Amino acid sequence: MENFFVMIAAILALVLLIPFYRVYDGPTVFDRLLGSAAVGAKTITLVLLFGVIYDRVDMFVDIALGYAILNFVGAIAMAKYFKSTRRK
Amino acid sequence: MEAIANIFTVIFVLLGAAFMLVGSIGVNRFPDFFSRAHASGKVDTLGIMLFIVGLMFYNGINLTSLKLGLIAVFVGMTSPVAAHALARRALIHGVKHWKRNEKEG
Amino acid sequence: MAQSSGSEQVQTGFFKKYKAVILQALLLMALWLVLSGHFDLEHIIYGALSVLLVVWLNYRISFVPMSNGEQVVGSNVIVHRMILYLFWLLWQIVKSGTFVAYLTLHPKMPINPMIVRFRSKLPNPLAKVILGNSITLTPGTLTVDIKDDFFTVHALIKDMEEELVSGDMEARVGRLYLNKCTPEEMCTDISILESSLEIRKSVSRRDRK
Amino acid sequence: MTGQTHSPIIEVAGRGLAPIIQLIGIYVFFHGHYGPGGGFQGGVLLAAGVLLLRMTVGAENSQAHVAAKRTLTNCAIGAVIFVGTGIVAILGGGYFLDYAHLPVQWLEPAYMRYYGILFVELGITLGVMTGLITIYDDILEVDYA
Repeated sequence: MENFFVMIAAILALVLLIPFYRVYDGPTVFDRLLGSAAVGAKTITLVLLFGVIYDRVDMFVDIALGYAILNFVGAIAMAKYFKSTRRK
Repeated sequence: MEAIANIFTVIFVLLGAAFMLVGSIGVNRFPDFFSRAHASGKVDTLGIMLFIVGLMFYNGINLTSLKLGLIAVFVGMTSPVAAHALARRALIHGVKHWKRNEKEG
Repeated sequence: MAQSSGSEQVQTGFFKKYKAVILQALLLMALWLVLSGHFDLEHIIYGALSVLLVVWLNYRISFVPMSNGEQVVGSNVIVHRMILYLFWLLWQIVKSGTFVAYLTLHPKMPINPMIVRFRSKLPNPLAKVILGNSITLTPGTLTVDIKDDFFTVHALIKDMEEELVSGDMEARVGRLYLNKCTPEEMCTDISILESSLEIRKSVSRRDRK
Repeated sequence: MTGQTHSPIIEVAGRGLAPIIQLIGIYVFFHGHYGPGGGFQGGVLLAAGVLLLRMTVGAENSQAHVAAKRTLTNCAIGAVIFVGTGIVAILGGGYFLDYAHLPVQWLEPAYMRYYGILFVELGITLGVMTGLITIYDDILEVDYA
Protein backbone atom coordinates (compact mmCIF):
# COMPACT_ATOMS: atom_id res chain seq x y z
CA MET A 1 0.00 0.00 0.00
CA GLU A 2 2.89 2.30 0.83
CA ASN A 3 4.44 1.75 -2.59
CA PHE A 4 1.13 2.44 -4.25
CA PHE A 5 0.82 5.83 -2.57
CA VAL A 6 4.40 6.76 -3.40
CA MET A 7 3.72 5.88 -7.02
CA ILE A 8 0.52 7.94 -7.09
CA ALA A 9 2.41 10.87 -5.54
CA ALA A 10 5.03 10.65 -8.29
CA ILE A 11 2.32 10.55 -10.97
CA LEU A 12 0.52 13.52 -9.39
CA ALA A 13 3.72 15.51 -9.25
CA LEU A 14 4.06 14.98 -12.99
CA VAL A 15 0.37 15.83 -13.57
CA LEU A 16 0.98 19.02 -11.62
CA LEU A 17 3.42 20.14 -14.30
CA ILE A 18 0.90 19.97 -17.16
CA PRO A 19 -1.10 23.13 -16.27
CA PHE A 20 2.18 25.03 -16.04
CA TYR A 21 2.22 24.97 -19.83
CA ARG A 22 -1.01 26.96 -19.73
CA VAL A 23 0.53 29.37 -17.23
CA TYR A 24 3.47 29.82 -19.58
CA ASP A 25 1.60 29.96 -22.87
CA GLY A 26 -1.82 31.45 -22.03
CA PRO A 27 -2.95 33.94 -24.66
CA THR A 28 -4.76 36.02 -22.05
CA VAL A 29 -4.04 36.73 -18.44
CA PHE A 30 -7.10 34.73 -17.40
CA ASP A 31 -5.68 31.56 -18.92
CA ARG A 32 -2.63 32.00 -16.76
CA LEU A 33 -4.78 32.52 -13.67
CA LEU A 34 -6.82 29.42 -14.51
CA GLY A 35 -3.64 27.40 -14.89
CA SER A 36 -2.37 28.54 -11.51
CA ALA A 37 -5.75 27.71 -9.91
CA ALA A 38 -5.58 24.22 -11.42
CA VAL A 39 -2.09 23.77 -9.99
CA GLY A 40 -3.41 24.79 -6.58
CA ALA A 41 -6.27 22.29 -6.73
CA LYS A 42 -3.85 19.45 -7.38
CA THR A 43 -1.53 20.59 -4.63
CA ILE A 44 -4.28 19.89 -2.06
CA THR A 45 -4.29 16.22 -2.98
CA LEU A 46 -0.50 16.09 -3.05
CA VAL A 47 -0.38 17.46 0.52
CA LEU A 48 -2.89 14.82 1.64
CA LEU A 49 -0.81 12.12 -0.03
CA PHE A 50 2.28 13.25 1.84
CA GLY A 51 0.26 12.93 5.01
CA VAL A 52 -0.66 9.36 4.16
CA ILE A 53 2.92 8.46 3.25
CA TYR A 54 4.38 9.91 6.45
CA ASP A 55 1.48 8.42 8.47
CA ARG A 56 0.46 11.79 9.91
CA VAL A 57 -2.85 12.37 8.11
CA ASP A 58 -4.38 14.15 11.10
CA MET A 59 -1.67 16.81 10.86
CA PHE A 60 -1.61 17.22 7.11
CA VAL A 61 -5.40 17.51 6.91
CA ASP A 62 -5.15 20.90 8.61
CA ILE A 63 -2.50 22.03 6.17
CA ALA A 64 -4.60 20.90 3.22
CA LEU A 65 -7.64 22.72 4.60
CA GLY A 66 -5.64 25.91 5.02
CA TYR A 67 -4.27 25.53 1.54
CA ALA A 68 -7.77 25.09 0.09
CA ILE A 69 -8.92 28.24 1.90
CA LEU A 70 -6.00 30.32 0.69
CA ASN A 71 -6.46 28.98 -2.85
CA PHE A 72 -10.09 30.11 -2.87
CA VAL A 73 -9.41 33.52 -1.35
CA GLY A 74 -6.57 33.97 -3.83
CA ALA A 75 -8.84 33.21 -6.79
CA ILE A 76 -11.42 35.72 -5.55
CA ALA A 77 -8.68 38.29 -4.99
CA MET A 78 -7.38 37.81 -8.52
CA ALA A 79 -10.87 38.33 -9.94
CA LYS A 80 -11.24 41.46 -7.80
CA TYR A 81 -7.86 42.75 -8.91
CA PHE A 82 -8.85 42.69 -12.57
CA LYS A 83 -11.91 44.74 -11.74
CA SER A 84 -9.69 47.46 -10.37
CA THR A 85 -7.38 47.51 -13.38
CA ARG A 86 -10.34 47.69 -15.71
CA ARG A 87 -11.73 50.80 -14.07
CA LYS A 88 -8.55 52.84 -14.17
CA MET B 1 -12.32 -6.23 5.81
CA GLU B 2 -8.96 -4.58 5.49
CA ALA B 3 -8.52 -6.01 2.02
CA ILE B 4 -11.91 -4.76 0.82
CA ALA B 5 -11.15 -1.26 2.12
CA ASN B 6 -7.79 -1.37 0.38
CA ILE B 7 -9.39 -2.40 -2.90
CA PHE B 8 -11.85 0.52 -2.65
CA THR B 9 -8.96 2.83 -1.81
CA VAL B 10 -7.02 1.78 -4.88
CA ILE B 11 -10.05 2.13 -7.14
CA PHE B 12 -11.07 5.58 -5.91
CA VAL B 13 -7.56 7.00 -5.71
CA LEU B 14 -6.77 5.81 -9.21
CA LEU B 15 -10.06 7.25 -10.50
CA GLY B 16 -9.33 10.56 -8.81
CA ALA B 17 -5.82 10.73 -10.20
CA ALA B 18 -7.14 9.84 -13.67
CA PHE B 19 -9.74 12.62 -13.49
CA MET B 20 -7.11 15.09 -12.39
CA LEU B 21 -4.91 14.00 -15.31
CA VAL B 22 -7.84 14.52 -17.70
CA GLY B 23 -8.51 17.92 -16.14
CA SER B 24 -4.91 18.96 -16.70
CA ILE B 25 -5.09 17.79 -20.30
CA GLY B 26 -8.37 19.65 -20.75
CA VAL B 27 -6.88 22.88 -19.46
CA ASN B 28 -4.37 22.61 -22.28
CA ARG B 29 -6.52 21.09 -24.99
CA PHE B 30 -9.68 23.17 -25.05
CA PRO B 31 -9.64 26.05 -27.52
CA ASP B 32 -10.68 29.06 -25.44
CA PHE B 33 -10.82 30.38 -21.91
CA PHE B 34 -14.41 29.50 -21.07
CA SER B 35 -14.14 25.86 -22.09
CA ARG B 36 -10.92 25.64 -20.11
CA ALA B 37 -12.83 26.94 -17.12
CA HIS B 38 -15.21 24.00 -17.59
CA ALA B 39 -12.31 21.57 -17.50
CA SER B 40 -10.69 23.19 -14.49
CA GLY B 41 -13.86 23.72 -12.51
CA LYS B 42 -15.63 20.40 -12.95
CA VAL B 43 -13.20 17.63 -13.77
CA ASP B 44 -10.73 18.73 -11.11
CA THR B 45 -13.49 19.00 -8.50
CA LEU B 46 -14.69 15.49 -9.26
CA GLY B 47 -11.09 14.25 -9.20
CA ILE B 48 -10.38 15.74 -5.79
CA MET B 49 -13.65 14.40 -4.37
CA LEU B 50 -13.03 10.84 -5.60
CA PHE B 51 -9.46 11.01 -4.34
CA ILE B 52 -10.60 12.09 -0.88
CA VAL B 53 -13.23 9.35 -0.80
CA GLY B 54 -10.46 6.88 -1.52
CA LEU B 55 -8.33 8.24 1.32
CA MET B 56 -11.37 8.04 3.62
CA PHE B 57 -11.68 4.35 2.82
CA TYR B 58 -7.99 3.91 3.64
CA ASN B 59 -8.34 5.79 6.92
CA GLY B 60 -11.33 3.92 8.28
CA ILE B 61 -14.16 5.45 10.30
CA ASN B 62 -12.68 8.06 12.63
CA LEU B 63 -12.45 11.79 13.12
CA THR B 64 -9.72 12.28 10.52
CA SER B 65 -12.00 10.79 7.87
CA LEU B 66 -14.61 13.34 8.87
CA LYS B 67 -12.06 16.10 8.41
CA LEU B 68 -11.16 14.70 5.00
CA GLY B 69 -14.84 14.81 4.10
CA LEU B 70 -14.89 18.41 5.28
CA ILE B 71 -12.15 19.23 2.76
CA ALA B 72 -14.21 17.55 0.03
CA VAL B 73 -17.28 19.59 0.97
CA PHE B 74 -15.22 22.79 1.09
CA VAL B 75 -13.73 22.15 -2.35
CA GLY B 76 -17.18 21.35 -3.72
CA MET B 77 -18.54 24.61 -2.36
CA THR B 78 -15.69 26.86 -3.43
CA SER B 79 -14.63 25.58 -6.83
CA PRO B 80 -17.78 26.61 -8.75
CA VAL B 81 -17.58 30.03 -7.11
CA ALA B 82 -13.94 30.46 -8.10
CA ALA B 83 -14.61 29.32 -11.68
CA HIS B 84 -17.57 31.71 -11.84
CA ALA B 85 -15.51 34.63 -10.51
CA LEU B 86 -12.72 34.13 -13.06
CA ALA B 87 -15.11 33.54 -15.98
CA ARG B 88 -17.19 36.58 -15.08
CA ARG B 89 -14.14 38.81 -14.92
CA ALA B 90 -13.00 37.47 -18.29
CA LEU B 91 -16.43 38.19 -19.81
CA ILE B 92 -16.42 41.75 -18.50
CA HIS B 93 -12.87 42.17 -19.68
CA GLY B 94 -14.04 41.29 -23.19
CA VAL B 95 -12.54 37.88 -23.81
CA LYS B 96 -14.21 36.43 -26.89
CA HIS B 97 -15.46 32.87 -26.75
CA TRP B 98 -14.45 30.37 -29.39
CA LYS B 99 -17.11 29.00 -31.68
CA ARG B 100 -17.12 26.38 -34.37
CA ASN B 101 -17.38 28.22 -37.67
CA GLU B 102 -19.78 26.10 -39.66
CA LYS B 103 -23.03 26.71 -41.47
CA GLU B 104 -24.98 27.82 -38.42
CA GLY B 105 -24.70 31.51 -37.91
CA MET C 1 -29.70 53.72 0.81
CA ALA C 2 -32.21 51.02 1.73
CA GLN C 3 -31.25 51.41 5.34
CA SER C 4 -34.59 52.57 6.78
CA SER C 5 -36.71 49.90 5.12
CA GLY C 6 -34.11 47.37 6.13
CA SER C 7 -34.39 48.20 9.81
CA GLU C 8 -38.18 47.91 9.62
CA GLN C 9 -37.85 44.44 8.19
CA VAL C 10 -35.50 43.58 11.01
CA GLN C 11 -38.10 44.67 13.56
CA THR C 12 -40.92 42.63 12.06
CA GLY C 13 -38.95 39.48 11.25
CA PHE C 14 -36.77 39.48 14.30
CA PHE C 15 -37.59 35.97 15.42
CA LYS C 16 -36.75 34.53 12.04
CA LYS C 17 -33.37 36.19 12.01
CA TYR C 18 -32.73 35.01 15.53
CA LYS C 19 -33.50 31.46 14.44
CA ALA C 20 -31.05 31.74 11.57
CA VAL C 21 -28.33 32.92 13.93
CA ILE C 22 -28.91 30.00 16.30
CA LEU C 23 -28.77 27.59 13.38
CA GLN C 24 -25.50 29.13 12.23
CA ALA C 25 -24.05 28.89 15.72
CA LEU C 26 -25.01 25.21 15.99
CA LEU C 27 -23.44 24.42 12.63
CA LEU C 28 -20.26 26.26 13.57
CA MET C 29 -20.12 24.42 16.89
CA ALA C 30 -20.43 21.10 15.06
CA LEU C 31 -17.63 22.22 12.75
CA TRP C 32 -15.50 23.08 15.78
CA LEU C 33 -16.08 19.67 17.37
CA VAL C 34 -15.17 17.92 14.13
CA LEU C 35 -12.04 20.01 13.75
CA SER C 36 -10.90 19.92 17.35
CA GLY C 37 -11.13 16.27 18.31
CA HIS C 38 -10.62 17.13 22.01
CA PHE C 39 -13.89 16.58 23.81
CA ASP C 40 -12.88 17.71 27.32
CA LEU C 41 -14.57 20.66 28.97
CA GLU C 42 -11.75 23.15 28.45
CA HIS C 43 -11.63 22.79 24.68
CA ILE C 44 -15.42 22.85 24.40
CA ILE C 45 -15.44 26.13 26.35
CA TYR C 46 -12.81 27.53 24.00
CA GLY C 47 -14.97 26.40 21.10
CA ALA C 48 -18.10 28.01 22.50
CA LEU C 49 -16.24 31.28 23.05
CA SER C 50 -14.84 31.20 19.50
CA VAL C 51 -18.25 30.44 18.01
CA LEU C 52 -19.76 33.30 19.99
CA LEU C 53 -17.06 35.67 18.74
CA VAL C 54 -17.48 34.62 15.12
CA VAL C 55 -21.28 34.74 15.24
CA TRP C 56 -21.17 38.15 16.89
CA LEU C 57 -18.81 39.49 14.24
CA ASN C 58 -20.92 38.15 11.39
CA TYR C 59 -24.25 39.08 12.96
CA ARG C 60 -23.42 42.72 12.50
CA ILE C 61 -22.83 42.36 8.78
CA SER C 62 -26.00 40.39 8.15
CA PHE C 63 -28.00 43.61 8.35
CA VAL C 64 -25.96 45.31 5.67
CA PRO C 65 -27.91 45.07 2.38
CA MET C 66 -26.28 43.42 -0.58
CA SER C 67 -24.57 45.55 -3.19
CA ASN C 68 -27.60 45.47 -5.46
CA GLY C 69 -29.73 46.84 -2.65
CA GLU C 70 -31.61 43.68 -1.72
CA GLN C 71 -31.85 42.39 1.81
CA VAL C 72 -30.15 39.13 2.66
CA VAL C 73 -32.92 36.62 3.31
CA GLY C 74 -33.14 32.92 2.81
CA SER C 75 -33.75 31.20 6.12
CA ASN C 76 -37.12 29.95 4.88
CA VAL C 77 -35.75 27.01 2.94
CA ILE C 78 -37.73 23.78 3.17
CA VAL C 79 -35.06 21.70 4.84
CA HIS C 80 -35.80 18.13 3.79
CA ARG C 81 -36.09 19.20 0.16
CA MET C 82 -32.74 20.96 0.47
CA ILE C 83 -31.07 17.73 1.64
CA LEU C 84 -32.55 15.76 -1.24
CA TYR C 85 -31.43 18.54 -3.57
CA LEU C 86 -27.87 18.29 -2.30
CA PHE C 87 -27.78 14.58 -3.10
CA TRP C 88 -29.12 15.31 -6.56
CA LEU C 89 -26.36 17.91 -6.93
CA LEU C 90 -23.71 15.37 -5.93
CA TRP C 91 -24.94 13.07 -8.68
CA GLN C 92 -24.80 16.02 -11.10
CA ILE C 93 -21.17 16.66 -10.16
CA VAL C 94 -20.28 13.07 -11.05
CA LYS C 95 -22.20 13.29 -14.33
CA SER C 96 -20.70 16.62 -15.35
CA GLY C 97 -17.16 15.54 -14.50
CA THR C 98 -17.40 12.40 -16.61
CA PHE C 99 -19.11 14.31 -19.42
CA VAL C 100 -16.42 17.01 -19.66
CA ALA C 101 -13.73 14.34 -19.33
CA TYR C 102 -15.34 12.50 -22.25
CA LEU C 103 -15.36 15.70 -24.30
CA THR C 104 -11.71 16.29 -23.45
CA LEU C 105 -10.58 12.84 -24.49
CA HIS C 106 -12.69 12.68 -27.64
CA PRO C 107 -10.26 12.94 -30.58
CA LYS C 108 -12.37 15.42 -32.57
CA MET C 109 -13.65 17.31 -29.52
CA PRO C 110 -17.31 17.73 -30.54
CA ILE C 111 -18.00 20.99 -28.77
CA ASN C 112 -20.01 23.91 -30.04
CA PRO C 113 -19.78 26.61 -27.37
CA MET C 114 -22.35 29.32 -27.11
CA ILE C 115 -23.39 31.93 -24.59
CA VAL C 116 -27.02 31.82 -23.56
CA ARG C 117 -28.81 34.54 -21.69
CA PHE C 118 -32.13 34.08 -19.98
CA ARG C 119 -34.31 35.67 -17.40
CA SER C 120 -35.42 33.85 -14.33
CA LYS C 121 -38.24 34.52 -11.90
CA LEU C 122 -36.77 33.03 -8.77
CA PRO C 123 -37.99 34.70 -5.56
CA ASN C 124 -34.84 35.88 -3.77
CA PRO C 125 -31.06 36.33 -4.19
CA LEU C 126 -30.17 33.13 -2.37
CA ALA C 127 -32.31 31.10 -4.75
CA LYS C 128 -30.52 32.77 -7.63
CA VAL C 129 -27.18 31.87 -6.10
CA ILE C 130 -28.24 28.24 -5.65
CA LEU C 131 -29.42 28.15 -9.25
CA GLY C 132 -26.16 29.70 -10.46
CA ASN C 133 -23.99 27.21 -8.63
CA SER C 134 -26.20 24.34 -9.77
CA ILE C 135 -25.86 25.46 -13.37
CA THR C 136 -22.11 25.53 -12.93
CA LEU C 137 -22.13 22.02 -11.52
CA THR C 138 -24.43 20.43 -14.10
CA PRO C 139 -22.94 18.97 -17.26
CA GLY C 140 -21.64 21.30 -19.88
CA THR C 141 -22.82 24.64 -18.52
CA LEU C 142 -21.05 27.40 -16.61
CA THR C 143 -22.69 30.46 -15.08
CA VAL C 144 -20.75 33.46 -16.27
CA ASP C 145 -22.74 36.35 -14.91
CA ILE C 146 -25.83 37.20 -12.92
CA LYS C 147 -27.17 40.68 -13.20
CA ASP C 148 -30.55 41.49 -11.70
CA ASP C 149 -32.70 38.66 -13.04
CA PHE C 150 -30.59 37.87 -16.07
CA PHE C 151 -28.33 34.86 -16.14
CA THR C 152 -25.52 34.60 -18.66
CA VAL C 153 -24.50 30.99 -19.16
CA HIS C 154 -21.73 29.47 -21.24
CA ALA C 155 -22.80 26.12 -22.67
CA LEU C 156 -20.36 23.67 -24.22
CA ILE C 157 -22.71 21.87 -26.62
CA LYS C 158 -26.14 22.53 -28.00
CA ASP C 159 -28.11 19.78 -26.22
CA MET C 160 -27.12 21.17 -22.86
CA GLU C 161 -28.43 24.56 -23.84
CA GLU C 162 -31.80 23.03 -24.75
CA GLU C 163 -31.99 21.37 -21.36
CA LEU C 164 -31.14 24.62 -19.66
CA VAL C 165 -33.83 26.50 -21.51
CA SER C 166 -36.56 24.03 -20.50
CA GLY C 167 -36.60 25.57 -17.01
CA ASP C 168 -36.46 22.20 -15.30
CA MET C 169 -33.65 23.06 -12.94
CA GLU C 170 -35.15 26.41 -12.05
CA ALA C 171 -38.32 24.64 -10.99
CA ARG C 172 -36.22 22.35 -8.85
CA VAL C 173 -34.63 25.34 -7.13
CA GLY C 174 -37.99 27.08 -6.86
CA ARG C 175 -39.45 24.07 -5.09
CA LEU C 176 -36.96 24.65 -2.31
CA TYR C 177 -38.86 27.82 -1.46
CA LEU C 178 -42.36 27.48 -2.84
CA ASN C 179 -44.71 24.57 -2.54
CA LYS C 180 -45.70 24.44 -6.17
CA CYS C 181 -43.43 25.41 -8.98
CA THR C 182 -43.75 24.32 -12.59
CA PRO C 183 -41.04 24.52 -15.26
CA GLU C 184 -43.28 26.37 -17.70
CA GLU C 185 -43.58 29.59 -15.77
CA MET C 186 -40.00 30.01 -14.65
CA CYS C 187 -37.78 30.75 -17.61
CA THR C 188 -38.43 33.61 -19.97
CA ASP C 189 -36.61 35.83 -22.43
CA ILE C 190 -34.05 33.48 -23.84
CA SER C 191 -31.50 34.90 -26.19
CA ILE C 192 -28.34 33.42 -27.60
CA LEU C 193 -25.39 35.75 -27.58
CA GLU C 194 -23.18 35.01 -30.54
CA SER C 195 -20.30 37.20 -29.47
CA SER C 196 -19.44 38.08 -25.94
CA LEU C 197 -21.26 41.31 -25.48
CA GLU C 198 -23.84 41.77 -28.21
CA ILE C 199 -27.16 40.12 -28.89
CA ARG C 200 -27.62 38.84 -32.42
CA LYS C 201 -30.85 37.00 -32.24
CA SER C 202 -33.39 37.04 -29.55
CA VAL C 203 -35.86 34.20 -29.46
CA SER C 204 -38.62 33.94 -26.95
CA ARG C 205 -39.44 30.61 -25.45
CA ARG C 206 -42.74 30.16 -27.27
CA ASP C 207 -41.12 30.62 -30.68
CA ARG C 208 -38.51 28.01 -29.94
CA LYS C 209 -41.24 25.46 -29.40
CA MET D 1 -20.71 48.06 -18.36
CA THR D 2 -20.26 50.90 -15.96
CA GLY D 3 -21.35 50.63 -12.40
CA GLN D 4 -20.82 46.88 -12.44
CA THR D 5 -21.50 45.48 -9.04
CA HIS D 6 -20.48 42.07 -7.86
CA SER D 7 -22.51 39.12 -8.89
CA PRO D 8 -24.70 37.73 -6.11
CA ILE D 9 -22.94 34.36 -6.30
CA ILE D 10 -19.64 35.81 -5.17
CA GLU D 11 -21.24 38.01 -2.54
CA VAL D 12 -23.40 35.33 -0.93
CA ALA D 13 -20.52 32.86 -1.07
CA GLY D 14 -18.34 35.39 0.72
CA ARG D 15 -20.96 35.99 3.40
CA GLY D 16 -21.52 32.29 3.91
CA LEU D 17 -17.92 31.14 3.88
CA ALA D 18 -16.35 33.95 5.91
CA PRO D 19 -17.58 32.65 9.34
CA ILE D 20 -16.32 29.15 8.50
CA ILE D 21 -12.92 30.44 7.49
CA GLN D 22 -12.68 32.59 10.63
CA LEU D 23 -13.61 29.65 12.84
CA ILE D 24 -10.95 27.51 11.17
CA GLY D 25 -8.47 30.32 11.79
CA ILE D 26 -9.34 30.38 15.50
CA TYR D 27 -9.08 26.58 15.60
CA VAL D 28 -5.59 26.71 14.08
CA PHE D 29 -4.61 29.28 16.71
CA PHE D 30 -5.93 27.21 19.63
CA HIS D 31 -4.47 23.91 18.51
CA GLY D 32 -0.94 25.05 17.90
CA HIS D 33 0.17 22.67 20.66
CA TYR D 34 -1.11 19.52 19.02
CA GLY D 35 -0.61 20.02 15.32
CA PRO D 36 0.69 22.47 12.78
CA GLY D 37 -0.46 25.98 13.46
CA GLY D 38 -0.16 28.61 16.08
CA GLY D 39 -0.34 32.33 16.16
CA PHE D 40 0.97 33.27 12.78
CA GLN D 41 -0.97 30.73 10.73
CA GLY D 42 -4.16 31.33 12.65
CA GLY D 43 -3.77 35.06 12.18
CA VAL D 44 -3.29 34.64 8.44
CA LEU D 45 -6.42 32.49 8.13
CA LEU D 46 -8.43 34.95 10.24
CA ALA D 47 -7.22 37.79 8.06
CA ALA D 48 -8.19 35.75 4.99
CA GLY D 49 -11.70 35.40 6.40
CA VAL D 50 -12.01 39.11 7.06
CA LEU D 51 -10.46 40.09 3.73
CA LEU D 52 -12.85 37.74 1.91
CA LEU D 53 -15.68 39.88 3.27
CA ARG D 54 -13.77 43.05 2.41
CA MET D 55 -13.45 41.84 -1.18
CA THR D 56 -16.89 40.36 -1.74
CA VAL D 57 -19.22 42.64 0.21
CA GLY D 58 -17.23 45.78 -0.46
CA ALA D 59 -14.82 47.84 1.57
CA GLU D 60 -17.44 50.27 2.81
CA ASN D 61 -20.09 47.72 3.71
CA SER D 62 -17.76 45.39 5.54
CA GLN D 63 -16.78 48.16 7.95
CA ALA D 64 -19.63 46.82 10.10
CA HIS D 65 -17.64 43.61 10.44
CA VAL D 66 -14.18 44.85 11.38
CA ALA D 67 -13.79 48.60 11.27
CA ALA D 68 -10.71 49.94 9.52
CA LYS D 69 -10.14 52.58 12.18
CA ARG D 70 -9.70 49.98 14.92
CA THR D 71 -7.29 47.62 13.20
CA LEU D 72 -4.10 49.57 13.78
CA THR D 73 -4.94 49.99 17.47
CA ASN D 74 -5.59 46.28 17.78
CA CYS D 75 -2.32 45.53 16.04
CA ALA D 76 -0.54 47.63 18.66
CA ILE D 77 -2.47 45.84 21.44
CA GLY D 78 -1.31 42.49 20.05
CA ALA D 79 2.29 43.62 20.04
CA VAL D 80 1.90 44.94 23.60
CA ILE D 81 0.47 41.60 24.76
CA PHE D 82 3.42 39.75 23.20
CA VAL D 83 6.16 42.00 24.52
CA GLY D 84 4.36 42.69 27.79
CA THR D 85 4.20 38.98 28.70
CA GLY D 86 7.93 38.72 28.16
CA ILE D 87 8.67 41.80 30.25
CA VAL D 88 6.38 40.66 33.05
CA ALA D 89 8.32 37.40 33.07
CA ILE D 90 11.54 39.39 33.42
CA LEU D 91 10.03 41.33 36.32
CA GLY D 92 9.03 38.00 37.89
CA GLY D 93 12.67 37.02 38.02
CA GLY D 94 13.16 34.97 34.84
CA TYR D 95 14.30 35.58 31.29
CA PHE D 96 12.36 37.17 28.44
CA LEU D 97 9.26 35.03 27.74
CA ASP D 98 10.16 32.69 30.60
CA TYR D 99 6.62 31.57 31.32
CA ALA D 100 7.44 29.70 34.54
CA HIS D 101 8.22 32.99 36.28
CA LEU D 102 4.99 34.77 35.48
CA PRO D 103 3.65 36.27 38.74
CA VAL D 104 0.49 34.13 38.92
CA GLN D 105 0.46 32.38 42.28
CA TRP D 106 -2.40 29.92 41.94
CA LEU D 107 -1.06 27.96 38.97
CA GLU D 108 1.46 25.14 38.65
CA PRO D 109 4.48 26.04 36.50
CA ALA D 110 3.47 23.50 33.84
CA TYR D 111 0.00 25.03 33.49
CA MET D 112 1.59 28.46 33.63
CA ARG D 113 3.73 27.53 30.62
CA TYR D 114 0.64 26.29 28.78
CA TYR D 115 -1.42 29.41 29.41
CA GLY D 116 1.59 31.67 28.93
CA ILE D 117 2.17 30.27 25.45
CA LEU D 118 -1.56 30.58 24.69
CA PHE D 119 -1.52 34.19 25.83
CA VAL D 120 1.54 35.07 23.75
CA GLU D 121 0.00 33.34 20.73
CA LEU D 122 -3.16 35.39 21.26
CA GLY D 123 -1.02 38.49 20.96
CA ILE D 124 0.66 37.22 17.81
CA THR D 125 -2.70 36.25 16.25
CA LEU D 126 -4.23 39.63 16.97
CA GLY D 127 -1.17 41.44 15.68
CA VAL D 128 -0.82 39.46 12.46
CA MET D 129 -4.52 39.53 11.63
CA THR D 130 -5.04 43.21 12.16
CA GLY D 131 -1.69 44.04 10.58
CA LEU D 132 -2.62 42.25 7.36
CA ILE D 133 -6.03 43.94 7.29
CA THR D 134 -4.33 47.29 7.84
CA ILE D 135 -2.01 46.63 4.89
CA TYR D 136 -4.98 45.74 2.66
CA ASP D 137 -6.90 48.86 3.68
CA ASP D 138 -3.84 50.98 3.19
CA ILE D 139 -3.25 49.65 -0.33
CA LEU D 140 -6.90 50.28 -1.15
CA GLU D 141 -6.62 53.72 0.43
CA VAL D 142 -9.69 53.12 2.57
CA ASP D 143 -9.44 55.77 5.24
CA TYR D 144 -12.31 55.72 7.69
CA ALA D 145 -10.32 56.86 10.67
